[in-house]
Amino acid sequence: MEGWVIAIIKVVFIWVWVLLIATVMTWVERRGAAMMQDRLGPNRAGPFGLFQPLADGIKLFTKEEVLPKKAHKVLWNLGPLLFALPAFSAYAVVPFGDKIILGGKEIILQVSDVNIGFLYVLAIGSLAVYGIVLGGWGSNNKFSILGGLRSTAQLISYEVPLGLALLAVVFVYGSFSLRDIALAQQGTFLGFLPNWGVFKQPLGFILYMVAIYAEANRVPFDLPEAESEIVAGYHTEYGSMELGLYLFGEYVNLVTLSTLVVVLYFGAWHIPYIDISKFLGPVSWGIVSFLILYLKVAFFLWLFVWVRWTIPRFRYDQVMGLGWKALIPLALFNLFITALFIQLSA
Amino acid sequence: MDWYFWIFAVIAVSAALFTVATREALSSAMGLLTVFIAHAALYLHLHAPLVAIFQVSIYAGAILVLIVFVIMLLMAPEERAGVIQANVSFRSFGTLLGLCLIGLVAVGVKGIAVLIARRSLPAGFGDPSVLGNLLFRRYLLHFEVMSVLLLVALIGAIYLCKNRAWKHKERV
Amino acid sequence: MEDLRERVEKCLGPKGLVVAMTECRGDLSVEVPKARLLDVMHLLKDTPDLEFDFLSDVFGVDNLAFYEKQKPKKKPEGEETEVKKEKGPPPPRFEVIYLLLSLKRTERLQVKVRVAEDDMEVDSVTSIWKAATWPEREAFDMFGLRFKGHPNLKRLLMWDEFPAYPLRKDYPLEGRGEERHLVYGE
Amino acid sequence: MNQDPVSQVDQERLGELVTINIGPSHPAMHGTLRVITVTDGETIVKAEPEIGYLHRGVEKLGENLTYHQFIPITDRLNYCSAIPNNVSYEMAVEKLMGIEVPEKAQLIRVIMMELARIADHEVCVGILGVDLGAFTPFFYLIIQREEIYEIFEWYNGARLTNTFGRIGGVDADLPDDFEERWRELKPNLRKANEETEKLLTHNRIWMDRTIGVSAFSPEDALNWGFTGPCLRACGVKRDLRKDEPYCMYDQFDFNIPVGEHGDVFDRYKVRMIEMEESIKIIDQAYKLYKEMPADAPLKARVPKVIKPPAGEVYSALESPNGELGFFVRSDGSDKAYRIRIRPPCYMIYQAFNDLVKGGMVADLIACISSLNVVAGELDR
Repeated sequence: MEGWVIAIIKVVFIWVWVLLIATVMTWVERRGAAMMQDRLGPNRAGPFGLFQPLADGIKLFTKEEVLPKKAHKVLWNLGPLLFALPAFSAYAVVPFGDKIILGGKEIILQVSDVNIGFLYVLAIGSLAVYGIVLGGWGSNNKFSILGGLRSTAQLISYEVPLGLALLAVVFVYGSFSLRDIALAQQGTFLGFLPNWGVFKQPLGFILYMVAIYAEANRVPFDLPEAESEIVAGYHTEYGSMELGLYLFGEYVNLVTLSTLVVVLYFGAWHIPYIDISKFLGPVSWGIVSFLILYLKVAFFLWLFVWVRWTIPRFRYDQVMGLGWKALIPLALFNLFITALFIQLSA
Repeated sequence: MDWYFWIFAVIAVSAALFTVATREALSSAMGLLTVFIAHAALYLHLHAPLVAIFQVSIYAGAILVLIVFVIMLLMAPEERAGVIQANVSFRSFGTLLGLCLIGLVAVGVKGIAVLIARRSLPAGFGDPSVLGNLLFRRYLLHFEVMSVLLLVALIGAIYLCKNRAWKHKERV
Repeated sequence: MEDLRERVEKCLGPKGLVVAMTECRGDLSVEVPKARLLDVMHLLKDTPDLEFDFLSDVFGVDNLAFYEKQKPKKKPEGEETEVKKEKGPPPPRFEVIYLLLSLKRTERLQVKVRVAEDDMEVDSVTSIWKAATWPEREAFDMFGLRFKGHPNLKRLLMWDEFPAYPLRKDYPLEGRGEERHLVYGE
Repeated sequence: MNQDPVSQVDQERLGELVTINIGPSHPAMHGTLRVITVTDGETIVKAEPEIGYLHRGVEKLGENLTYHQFIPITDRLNYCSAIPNNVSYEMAVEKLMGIEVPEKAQLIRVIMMELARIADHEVCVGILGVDLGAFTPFFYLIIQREEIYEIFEWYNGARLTNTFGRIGGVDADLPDDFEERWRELKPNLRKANEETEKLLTHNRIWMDRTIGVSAFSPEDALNWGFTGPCLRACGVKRDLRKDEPYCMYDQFDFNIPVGEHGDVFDRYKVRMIEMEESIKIIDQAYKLYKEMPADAPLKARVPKVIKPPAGEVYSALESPNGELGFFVRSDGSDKAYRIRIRPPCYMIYQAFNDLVKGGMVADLIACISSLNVVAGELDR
């Protein structure tokens, strides 16, 4: 029974936390964009416009829902739900800290440490496409369908290099458990480099970074919603909280993907050369590890914003070309090299 | 009472019925998606998480997405699968296939008693490494034959599509 | 180098393609017979001395009110009748003006054709310059001039069902001209 | 005539083609443009521009307003840069009346027109970036455009629709602190351009998106009546400021940038360089302006009521988009008998189908932005 209680507390905690980050992200995105573009950005609601996401949320909730006349009612409503759901459930296996000892009981900071957590993330990620497809189809709008089509093709194409890049990480650390991988990144190798995924899998890291931008529909891969071409793509017809779910799901996705980058490639809660856990008590270490992890996550979230406001968008065929002609061969090559290394060093 | 099993079994069966009964192609695909996910849940229940994950990521995440892609590519939203269902040759062929399936299941039911008997799981059941060992050691030949088969299918598909694409280019 | 006027005269004159030639503030304009418009254009484009290879614009003019306004107004009342008697048949109502440009010499030339109200068909120059595509459509839209051989002669600025030709001089400024039965049948 | 664009294309492929109606209300359409696009997947089979949504009958207005009354109407042609429209119209009437415009007025016109050119190019390049997904350069440029508008506003009170100048010259001298303002503005303009170049020109994605997209050969371009930056991008060195100098442009030293392939990238590049050249021209013009005596006339002697003698003239200048010409026919009264405006982007936009055919929907957007189609000018 106690295990259940702890699990539920963890689930609630991480959901609230991720929601909080995603909310703040919407603010960071707008303020960051403003900063880069020599303007002010939202600055009316609360200090520095910090309550802007709240105001936006209230606005979205209270707006009228408009169902297009020719839309498919069920699919239309299912779309945003299916988009947001995978984004939220992926966090079930992603660690958010090392561990904490409370009342003599060791609690790992992860909802569930299953030994196939890694594959679970991939599987859940591959389901996110349905939300977009249903939204695009259900709207019964040509622009929406184009957006849906683009997104389907894009997500299928980029899931392959994503999976292959991740597989190489599994080769290196020999486990499907995200926690094992995170723990294995402590210390150094070759004497001076931190034992992080990014140093062991530099090519894989680049591939993974490119692929997650495509998976998250972010610039330069935001073709499914490229506003200058297909109005707003799959969510052209949506308004009110259904649109809110799409937009919000996207930010939750960003948080999940960024956390994965940190856990897999950037040493999770480890700091290079120093093992802080020795200096801290079991409780404070739990909190500190959590903070370190999310400090790193914050950087990658910022990177998303940074990239978005810096570079232009690809064209559809260029996205496909990059995926199939560059990323997949490179990912296979990376996998091969990794396997060779492991075989030779074993 | 194994309520977990029954919940998902009922979901799976009713979703499967919906899949064949509905007249809208995309709704049908969504029914299939539900079947896959219910199956995955059942696999989890059977202590085979790896199979469950594969069920989701391969069937739901890849194959069904492609089916949906094709539906979106080829059909206007108003168009319903009804056109296909009304086709007599499709219908008769479908009936034939259905009968074959029922026959197969009937044959399989004979051995169900053996499966149903409770046994302890073999060591490392559902573990990725065990599965890998099986695939790449014991069933290596089957595995490779399978991959060659898929390769042939792939090349065939590309050939067919390319031919069509070239024809188009000449006309444009 | 000869004067542009002389060169145009030399090129078109012997073939009888010049109806009139006027000059205003250095802008030379040559009026040519409507029936032989395409010959003229080919000549102007291909003659080595002229090489008007760029079509700048094509547009129509409605002369309905022009000649009336030009009439000397200070004449005593008695003479007015005389003026009316002198007037021959009224000049054709419409003009189409082509603005040509020679890129090599940076010279401009206006070519005019007069179009009578009862025969609104002019040869399209789209076969020589594609630049005439929309301007000719607009002239059709605004004046009802029909261009023979135009690939897609339909209304450009007004909607397809619009019944009148708004740039004609008898299209009133106030109210809805097309509702005042100023409908020009196709 | 069959109105359905799909059936015009290819009856055989009817089932495979989709007609997408881009515009008149679409985020990428500048103003009220509409393109009826027939696509095969995302490849454009046919793109038919449909115009007239902003038609206000400017030419008809010109026939029914007095010569001076028409100047504010010309503001509404290319509303991104109203000043060249005004000047072009004024030049046409001046030509018709045989008026010599005083040099000082000409210099003020040059300075203002070049500022307007910079403003126009900045909008065009910025919007091109926005349409290709690069949002940030737009802001760098639009801020500078705002500064230019400040100068306009401070010159004659209007920001967008300037109603600049009068027939026969200009109505007001440059205010005294123009030099100061210009000295402040110049480095900012250059900096904004530099930053834009840094963000875009050598960006791999930008290059992929623009190089070779909607390329046009010089022969085709001339045949279709291209002028301005779009023609120069094709490699034709033609600029009315050099070829048929007006407003003392023959006294300034400036280069005409020329592209090579006539694609979106070249158009972008030509516009970027032209901005720099415009800055140079303004510097030179201001230098000449300062050498003029302070009491030099700003306006030729023009009668109060303008009644040009009967006749007809065509006068054109190099507006930011290309050759902007006014044909004015006078019957001797105080109103023009016929005014015909030759808008540059009208000629360019009619070749749209040829420009984008075979490309993708995303290329169509890039193309339309790079042509700088301004609906006010297009529909008149």
